[in-house]
Amino acid sequence: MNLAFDLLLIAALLWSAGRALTTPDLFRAVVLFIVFGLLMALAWARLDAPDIALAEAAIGAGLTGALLLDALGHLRGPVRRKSGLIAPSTVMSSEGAGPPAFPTYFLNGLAIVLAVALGLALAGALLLLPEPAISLPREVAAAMDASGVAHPVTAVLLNFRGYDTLLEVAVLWLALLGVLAVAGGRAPGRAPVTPRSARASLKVPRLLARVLAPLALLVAGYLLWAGAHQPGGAFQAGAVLAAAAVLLNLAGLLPGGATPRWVLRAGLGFGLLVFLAVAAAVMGQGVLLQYPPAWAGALIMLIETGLTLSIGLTLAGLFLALSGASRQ
Amino acid sequence: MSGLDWLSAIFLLVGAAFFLAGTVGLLRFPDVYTRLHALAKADNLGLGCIVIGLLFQADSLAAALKLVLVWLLALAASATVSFLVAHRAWRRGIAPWRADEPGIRRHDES
Amino acid sequence: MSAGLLYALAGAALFAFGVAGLILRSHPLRKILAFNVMGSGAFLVLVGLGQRDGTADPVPQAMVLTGIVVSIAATALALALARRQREHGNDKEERDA
Amino acid sequence: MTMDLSALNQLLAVFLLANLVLALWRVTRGPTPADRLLAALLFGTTGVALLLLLAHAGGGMALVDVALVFALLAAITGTAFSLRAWRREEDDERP
Repeated sequence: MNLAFDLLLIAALLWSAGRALTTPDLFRAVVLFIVFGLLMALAWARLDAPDIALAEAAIGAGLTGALLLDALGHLRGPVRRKSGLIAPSTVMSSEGAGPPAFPTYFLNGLAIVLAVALGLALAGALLLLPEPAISLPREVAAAMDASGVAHPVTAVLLNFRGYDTLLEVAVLWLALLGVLAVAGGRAPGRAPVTPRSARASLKVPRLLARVLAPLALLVAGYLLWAGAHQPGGAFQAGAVLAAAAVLLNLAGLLPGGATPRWVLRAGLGFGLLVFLAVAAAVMGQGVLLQYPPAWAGALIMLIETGLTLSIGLTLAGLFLALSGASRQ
Repeated sequence: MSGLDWLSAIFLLVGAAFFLAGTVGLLRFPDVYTRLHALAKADNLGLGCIVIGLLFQADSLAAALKLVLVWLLALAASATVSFLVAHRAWRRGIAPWRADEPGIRRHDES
Repeated sequence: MSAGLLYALAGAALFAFGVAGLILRSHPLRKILAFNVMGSGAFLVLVGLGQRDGTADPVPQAMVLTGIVVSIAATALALALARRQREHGNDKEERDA
Repeated sequence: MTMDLSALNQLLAVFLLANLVLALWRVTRGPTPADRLLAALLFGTTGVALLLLLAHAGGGMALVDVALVFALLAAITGTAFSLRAWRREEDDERP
């Protein structure tokens, strides 16, 4: 029965990804990709990886769809010319392809052949790989007592490989800086433009956002607390927080914009700064981010709280910066 | 299996039947409004039945309350999105399908 | 064959899909989708291969968890760049398509 | 929980996944963008039920949390679609 589930799910994954890349319609491609992301969350659930399933569900349901659908409005259809002439866009989206010339056919065929060869080589490598000499799960289980938490994935993220996570949060922060730099230079904190016809229908999502945003805060707090002993933690909690901000923005209750106020900027850096401060404070141990065992639990909780705030603000900022900019 | 287990199994099976009905509706109904109806009503009823079925299997009161919360959230989401999509479709001038008019998608109901 | 290995093989196929899509499709949004499919394939290989003997492995799971968050950030950055390119009236993509 | 119920949960999870995959046919079929999006909304109901069943079929109670996140955020994609993506400027000028 498990095998039937896995095969069906894998078939659906391959189909949705393949169609998302081949279908001529951009909107259909985006919807298929959203479906693909949500199917991935089910795959993680089946792969005994509830932590990843939580993150993928929060990002797939709360961020990817909103980000791509919002971008679609700006990226589809014919390019706007300086003259203001816009070709009629009766279709939702199209890439408008004419019949390609012969060399294109040849090169496309070559690319497909190479991709198939790559896939087969990867699959072969996976099947031929020898058994690993070191069992990582056993190593992790042996060191769990000294980690300060009871959930192995959190122990790996914030203790055994804490430096990876530190750098990763910095990368996330850099991505937001990039988005702000690219989307910036527009009116600060402008409320999203709401066309007249949409105003009446906004009442319902507004009510929903007012109910769900506090609940999302609660769920994020729960996931943060849960991370110490069961699946959950800063990344999942941050993603849920960001999704709440996305919903508030969609309902017109939270302005978008590419120039965050200083309080927000402080919040964006807070998690990284707390992480760095803890890293500097425990430098005396001789190894990067090696916590004193007695303090490990408390320090990890402190870092995770800061990270939840920063990851939530950063992910929300990625959407808000793009959402507030250039509605016209 | 005990009495409670049987009750749980019955609710789960009824829930699955509603999901099947919702899927059939989504595939067979003639326009976007009726398909929304199938999705929002049958599937949420199915989810409700599955939640009730699983309540009999819950280990604790907290676990049971969480299941009920999941159902309520799904209901709120479905209601909102169904309204928004139907409202938008209506605004864009998509006419509801009628049985007495030879609609362009009439062949779909056979 | 364990479920882990099965999903790892699916990941290899997804990675190949993504590479093909990245090369063959010209629209920037499509390239972003293809890049994400590649990423998901790599994540499935990492986690699936790590638990081909059937036991959950927290190390690749933690890596992939951070990887997912980074990939959504990269996606947002790519979307911002694509929009900027489009707003500045670069109609090269039309000729390419 | 007895063995029989766990097996039933698992069986129904496969059944719901089959339902989900069948409904995905709507994504390719359309015809309107709303029809395509409906299939994505299925994850708010069928996907949630599927995860709850998997959790009670030996998948671990953490999957209930995944279902909770799915249900909590299920409205976002549909809202973004109807308020942001599915609009043309000329439609919005009508009273």
